[in-house]
Amino acid sequence: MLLIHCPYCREDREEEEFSYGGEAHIVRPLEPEALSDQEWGDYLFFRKNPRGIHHEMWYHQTGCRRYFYATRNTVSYEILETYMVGEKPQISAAEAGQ
Amino acid sequence: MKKYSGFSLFKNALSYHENWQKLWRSPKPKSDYDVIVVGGGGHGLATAYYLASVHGITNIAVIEKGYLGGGNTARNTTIIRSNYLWDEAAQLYELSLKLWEGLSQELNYNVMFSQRGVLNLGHNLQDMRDIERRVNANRLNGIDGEVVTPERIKQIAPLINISRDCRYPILGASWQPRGGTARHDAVAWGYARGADALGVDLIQETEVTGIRRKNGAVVGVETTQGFIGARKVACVTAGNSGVVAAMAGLRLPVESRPLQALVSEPVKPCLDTVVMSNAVHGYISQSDKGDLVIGAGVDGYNGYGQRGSFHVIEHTLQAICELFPAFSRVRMNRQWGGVVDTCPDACPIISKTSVDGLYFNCGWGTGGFKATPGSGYVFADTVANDHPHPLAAAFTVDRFNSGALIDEHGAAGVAH
Amino acid sequence: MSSNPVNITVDRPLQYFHSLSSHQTDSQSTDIFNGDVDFGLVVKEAPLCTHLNVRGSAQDQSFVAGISQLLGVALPTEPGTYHCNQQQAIYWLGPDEWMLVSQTGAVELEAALRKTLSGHISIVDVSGGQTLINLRGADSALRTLLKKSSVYDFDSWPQAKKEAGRCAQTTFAKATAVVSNKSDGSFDLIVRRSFADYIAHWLLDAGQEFGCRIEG
Amino acid sequence: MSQINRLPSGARIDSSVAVKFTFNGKQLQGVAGDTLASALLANGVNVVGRSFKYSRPRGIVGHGAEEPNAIMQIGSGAGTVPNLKATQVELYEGLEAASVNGWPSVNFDLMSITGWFGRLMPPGFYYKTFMYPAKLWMTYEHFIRKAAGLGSSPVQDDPDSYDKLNQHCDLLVVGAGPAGLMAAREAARAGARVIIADEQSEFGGSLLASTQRIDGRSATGWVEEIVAELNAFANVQTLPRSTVFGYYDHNFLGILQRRTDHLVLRAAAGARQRLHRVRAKQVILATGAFERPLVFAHNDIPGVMQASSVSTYINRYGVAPGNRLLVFTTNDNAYQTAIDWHRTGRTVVAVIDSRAAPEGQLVAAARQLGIQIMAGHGVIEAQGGKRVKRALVAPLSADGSEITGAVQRLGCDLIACSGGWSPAIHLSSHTGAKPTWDQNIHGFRPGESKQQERSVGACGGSYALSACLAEGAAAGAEMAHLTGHGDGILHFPVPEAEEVQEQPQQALFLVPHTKATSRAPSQFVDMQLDVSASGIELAVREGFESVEHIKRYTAMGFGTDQGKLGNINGMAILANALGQSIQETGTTIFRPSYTPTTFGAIAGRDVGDLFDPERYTAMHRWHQDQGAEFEDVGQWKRPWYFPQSGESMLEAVNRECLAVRNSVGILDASTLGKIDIQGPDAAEFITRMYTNSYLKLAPGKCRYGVMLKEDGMIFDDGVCACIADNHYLMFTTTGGAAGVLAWLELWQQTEWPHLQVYFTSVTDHWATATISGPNARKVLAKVCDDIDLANNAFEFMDWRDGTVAGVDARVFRISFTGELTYEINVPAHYGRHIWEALIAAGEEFGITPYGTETMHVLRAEKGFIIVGQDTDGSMTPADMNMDWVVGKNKSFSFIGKRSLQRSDSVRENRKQLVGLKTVDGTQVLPEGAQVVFDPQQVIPMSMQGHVTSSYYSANMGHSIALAVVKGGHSRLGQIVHCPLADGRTIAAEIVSSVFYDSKGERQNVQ
Repeated sequence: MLLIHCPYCREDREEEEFSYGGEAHIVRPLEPEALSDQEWGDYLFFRKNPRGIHHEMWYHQTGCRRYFYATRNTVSYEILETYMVGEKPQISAAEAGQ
Repeated sequence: MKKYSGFSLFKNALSYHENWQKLWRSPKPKSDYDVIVVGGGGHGLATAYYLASVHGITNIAVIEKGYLGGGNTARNTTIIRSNYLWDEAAQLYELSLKLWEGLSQELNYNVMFSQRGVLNLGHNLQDMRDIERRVNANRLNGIDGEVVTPERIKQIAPLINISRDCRYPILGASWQPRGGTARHDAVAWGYARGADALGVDLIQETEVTGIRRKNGAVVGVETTQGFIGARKVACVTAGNSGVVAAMAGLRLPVESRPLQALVSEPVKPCLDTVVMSNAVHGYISQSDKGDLVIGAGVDGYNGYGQRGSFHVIEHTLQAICELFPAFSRVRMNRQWGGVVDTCPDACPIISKTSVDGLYFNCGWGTGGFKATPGSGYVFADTVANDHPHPLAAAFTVDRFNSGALIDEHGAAGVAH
Repeated sequence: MSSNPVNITVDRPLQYFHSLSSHQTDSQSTDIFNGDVDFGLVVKEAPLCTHLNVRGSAQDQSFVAGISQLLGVALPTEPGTYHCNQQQAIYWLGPDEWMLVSQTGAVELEAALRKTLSGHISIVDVSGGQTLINLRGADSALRTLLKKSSVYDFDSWPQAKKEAGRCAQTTFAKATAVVSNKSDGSFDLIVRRSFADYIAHWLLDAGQEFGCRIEG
Repeated sequence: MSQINRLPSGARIDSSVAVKFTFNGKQLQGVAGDTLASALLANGVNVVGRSFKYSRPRGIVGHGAEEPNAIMQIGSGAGTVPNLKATQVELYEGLEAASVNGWPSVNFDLMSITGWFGRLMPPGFYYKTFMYPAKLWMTYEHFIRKAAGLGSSPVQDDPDSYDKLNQHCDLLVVGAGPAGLMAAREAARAGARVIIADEQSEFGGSLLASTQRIDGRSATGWVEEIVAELNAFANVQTLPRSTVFGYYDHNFLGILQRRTDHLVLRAAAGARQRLHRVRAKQVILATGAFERPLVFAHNDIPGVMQASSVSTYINRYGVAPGNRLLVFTTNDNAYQTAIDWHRTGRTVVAVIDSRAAPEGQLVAAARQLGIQIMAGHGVIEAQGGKRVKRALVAPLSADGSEITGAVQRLGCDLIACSGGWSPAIHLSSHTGAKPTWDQNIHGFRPGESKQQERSVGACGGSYALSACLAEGAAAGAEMAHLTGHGDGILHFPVPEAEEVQEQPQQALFLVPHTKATSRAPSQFVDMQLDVSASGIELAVREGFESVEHIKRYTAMGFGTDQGKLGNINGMAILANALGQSIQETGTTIFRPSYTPTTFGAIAGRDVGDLFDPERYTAMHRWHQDQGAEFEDVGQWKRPWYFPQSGESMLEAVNRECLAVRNSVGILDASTLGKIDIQGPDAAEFITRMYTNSYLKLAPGKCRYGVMLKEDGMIFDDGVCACIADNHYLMFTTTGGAAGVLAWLELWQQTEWPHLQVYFTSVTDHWATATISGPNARKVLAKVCDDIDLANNAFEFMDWRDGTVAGVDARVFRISFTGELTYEINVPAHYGRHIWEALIAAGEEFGITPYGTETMHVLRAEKGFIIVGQDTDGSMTPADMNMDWVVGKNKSFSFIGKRSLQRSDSVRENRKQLVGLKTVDGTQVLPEGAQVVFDPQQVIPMSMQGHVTSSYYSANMGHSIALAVVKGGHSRLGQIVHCPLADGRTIAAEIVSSVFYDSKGERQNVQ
């Protein structure tokens, strides 16, 4: 049961208030039509799914209705940071020794 | 392999059970195999068993990082059914169900496959449309099934609440009498014993740490016991498929999610079938030991922790108490979680890869246990012939590029 | 457009629950419940108010100042706070979103705001879609009720002042609510209209151990 | 039977208050303060149950959560509860208890399987047999199931209610023994918000049965004082009868509080149990330790008990559960039991100590009392039937592994055993902390913390009372400091407790027998599941090596006690059989629940009517008053149809359908999702989300749009209206509203934050009355005089502001029925007013309220799809014959567009939406019927599609259906077949999906 710090509400809030948004920082291709089926399929469905540090999106559904990002360890579930859209993570898999 | 029977039990009792044969050897790995199966769960062991028994390939190692059958095989709720919506899925699961029906005898190991039937409940009009559609498709695919009324449901599961007065009343269900449950550990142990007897090396407590390739083809695996050569490597590592794929530089369209389950304390027989509900989200059966075995939905986030969030358990038990108000005073004895590979279309990937000699069988989501025999059978065929088995042909990873998904979410909701 | 006419029946969301109550559990249970049953809870639905959802940039000084000047209440830019005066209260909902609950008519207020504010803003009348209800009672009963209903830690809030306090949009039973504390020790809830029956039912049920009454 | 084992006094009972209860139908009497177990022991009850597998008679072993045998069915009827441990059931007047196994009775059990027969049932025997003939398995299984299970589930609905509190605290202290009490007090004094919970009826833990003194006072006196102090703190919540059952991520813990179970079977009012969902900043685990049993032959005979339990029964409950006590120990602690027993005046036969030369302080005290001590000996077998009669005692080698001399028989009726202590590390294991074996305490200590927690006192491996007090105090101060309270330093003296000098214990996990383990009488490790030492060794012989395999093969630790007593001995026996250390072997992972937790309490208040919110429209009560039948659509209750008296559903729907086509009907459409969209980039944004363009949509105009997911499949649909420049109102499907709003926010916030646009849900704000039919305009005209309703002034797909029945309204001229339709939106407070006004205005036209079923029929006549019914997540707009809604020339590649070009999306032979007209028009195809081309083919048939919507159309005079059929758009006119489960095969012709008014002229009524 996660306790998630909402960077907009600036407090720790219970998991029940949020919904998960999947892998973060996937940028939509600017010219989808220029991509092959394979490249488009990669964008649509293929995810990093790491065992360890994961940058992911959360939606504060019953709170401030903001999407934001979290850096979370998918094994320990520890949330190392949360940050707003437009910001960069401070912690990456490499820095966390992974 | 010494055969098990009532007689062998009697004979061994005379000698105080001091002379039973080991279920499997505990071999040191050889330097080289024809096929290495990565992952010693039910699917991996079944793959090895059918490679040996059907395809005559016996120079095989199964490499397991923990103990045999210790992953999702040990953590699921043991439901077996084949009443899937789409032809491709239904035919694969039906092959599996047919194999289940003879599995104890095939393996000479009682996997306690218990055909006590499966009810999939409908709580709203769209549920009922979907149930009709699925049952009609099943029947035309040669799979048993019927749509039953609340009154018939009550006969099958007398403690269920069919009142029209509740929040989401039960409007009907699909009923597959041939579905049921099996003893999960026994499936892994039975396949392991069978494979071992055919010469397969079962290597436990050994983790694969890399997949060695040369000129675009696989040559073996790095393990915590050193390099082991192989002409073919078949990966069946549910929950960790993405991690293993990454060792070969591949990505998969899977996400690993926690999936939770729980059991009650043992109680006297009170539920003689499997009851599943997607709309209120819970499913339940009673084991031979008397435990009510209850499964929850997949947790909302990626996780390899074999733990999920408590509110999922709460929601599941709300659903169970709605369906069976009498169970409210029964108590939860144990809860746990597994890690499932979820695919975008809730169907598995049984596929060759861009690396020659490397194969993946993954993405079973919540539907893995019931598929164990069929999955092993078609995957063994695919690996042996380097060509998809006809029933596996629709499950290649290419479908995520072409768009030919087999969307079991759409009508079947959660495809447990 | 005409203003709201007379002789028109107006349904308040909790209307059908006004004057309903759940009775305090019988005297025998007082022992059972460690004597924490000694005061009733009162749920009171505020008369119809104007509810405007206001969006804009907290970084835009003209927006912040414009609202403050027009309403006589500073726009709360600190997360989870609200400011109020006699006429209205304005609640922080998100970094660029506020809920304005006012005694002024919706059409009038929206027009005034639109006149005052410029740039990328949004003002949406949601008066019909929600209602404000006040919960009062013994502190321990109130807090127990809130703990039953929401995962949020209301005990972490400092005592509200007359003109400002804390608020949080959060889960409330299986619905959502904007909860705020008031200087008199009571709490306000803003809930969605379609969930109002459910919330009323919930409050009566969860508040039963203290005796809970809904007033119009 | 009278209370033959009751002593004159006990610390926590009131002998003057008699409490009557029944056990297996027999009237018995206990006293206030008893547990069911202490009362049974007081009454001299030996056999309390039968074992799971072999039906062996079993007695009470322990005094708390660890009890494996005394499993009871409490009460009867709707309130009955299965599987409660007698040691945890507080006695109340009229309590009914019954053993869960044993037929016809526990004292005479026909199922009892002993000796030879039992030998046919080694671990895993069922995997090896019952296979032939295959068809008999279900019969075998029937009998296996009948024999299994403990108590019985109630069969009536639970009459009780449960609730939950969401708690937040700085510090949660689990366990109110000496360490926990001190921790809570220190943290409370520092000002931290503290919750302290203990599973027992009162705080004190082991101190409640202790004869030790603290600060010169009796232990119970000291407890009373500190509990009073804790209760006085405003920042402390004390929770007795509250079990912390699970420790979850991010310091979330579950506590089950039993509020009424100690008083009545069914709570008269209020919640029976309460679940506390606690989010704690810091956690102190002070859960104590379990005494380890000793594993010797027939150690399961009633009368073999835990030494500490015997002391507890004497000291706390005033019960001496026998007459002639033999103590068997590997450590000094159990000498206290001998001393306690001696004090009762009953006989201590001897203390059997496996150690060669015990010399501790308690040993000396016992010796002084004249108690016989047999050092270097062990009890190798208990004998007796339903009660211990004697023990076989033999000298042991120094390491306890071999018998070194002659066996003696010692008569006794009670054997109190102590094999040392095992810390209760369950909660720390829930967090994933890996326990570590400590050779000094011969037990597993909690592993390295994964959460903000610390174990103190006995559960951390510190058993001395003084150490527990000191550790608790220090941890309380320190953890309070971590949460911002106090300086972390102790400011109060730690109470002084007498130190007892002890000698090291001996590790003895399996007491040898004169026969090999495989041939010796069963030496039980896990009593509840009848797992013996020989069973573990057998599993190893069969090739199992992992502790998890052993657990699964033998079922060790799977019981309702979760192996609290047996596990460590089992691991050690396994390690020995494998020839490796206990640390190498490891332990199994403990999982929640620590003790079983009531389903109803976990479900809480969210059952029955409150299981899920019912969402109502503003007109809901009117519909109810009219006797509408309702349909669940998501959480909404929507009127399904409005039957008049005596009408069947079909009759009602036919009537409603005809009324709309012939005059006018009225529908409550309030549930449709509505999103207000404002901002300079609103049009651009909306155009990216829908398949068609909104860049040129003028104020006052509406447009129908389809939304795709990025995979190209239809996700939602609805009308979007331009309200003003940069201001739009988007309608979504009823079920899709929340999902669409989150979808819009996702793209705006994370992908295109530079697009200036805001979204606000207004679903609840607007109530919508839809009037539809040729007379719709006439009805509206009666209540609206400020909108020019003329056909060319207020055109199809226009909207207008106006006043309807005196209320500000927004009226849309859009149509889902094909008839002239006005959707009248007003703020929901006026919903019922407007509805009633329209009903009144329409009276002269016979205005007919209609529900979702009629809406479905009418739209199907027009071939309009319902997302989620005619689509299933695998349908593109082209599949739905809706290419017209896809903007081919939009400059931006709208969401989902690229996917429409994938090889599978452009494949021929995709399933496509068509109409089906049954050859026999009276036959209505069932929705969900499968479509085949050749009905004669053998199974498995080649299925070509399925029926998505199907109705009898009163307007057409025949049935109509929508279906998706492979290549359907090029198959018009072909006959297809639907083979049904009832044996019928219905033939139908593929026709256009538009059955009615294909030119769309009806809505142009002047």
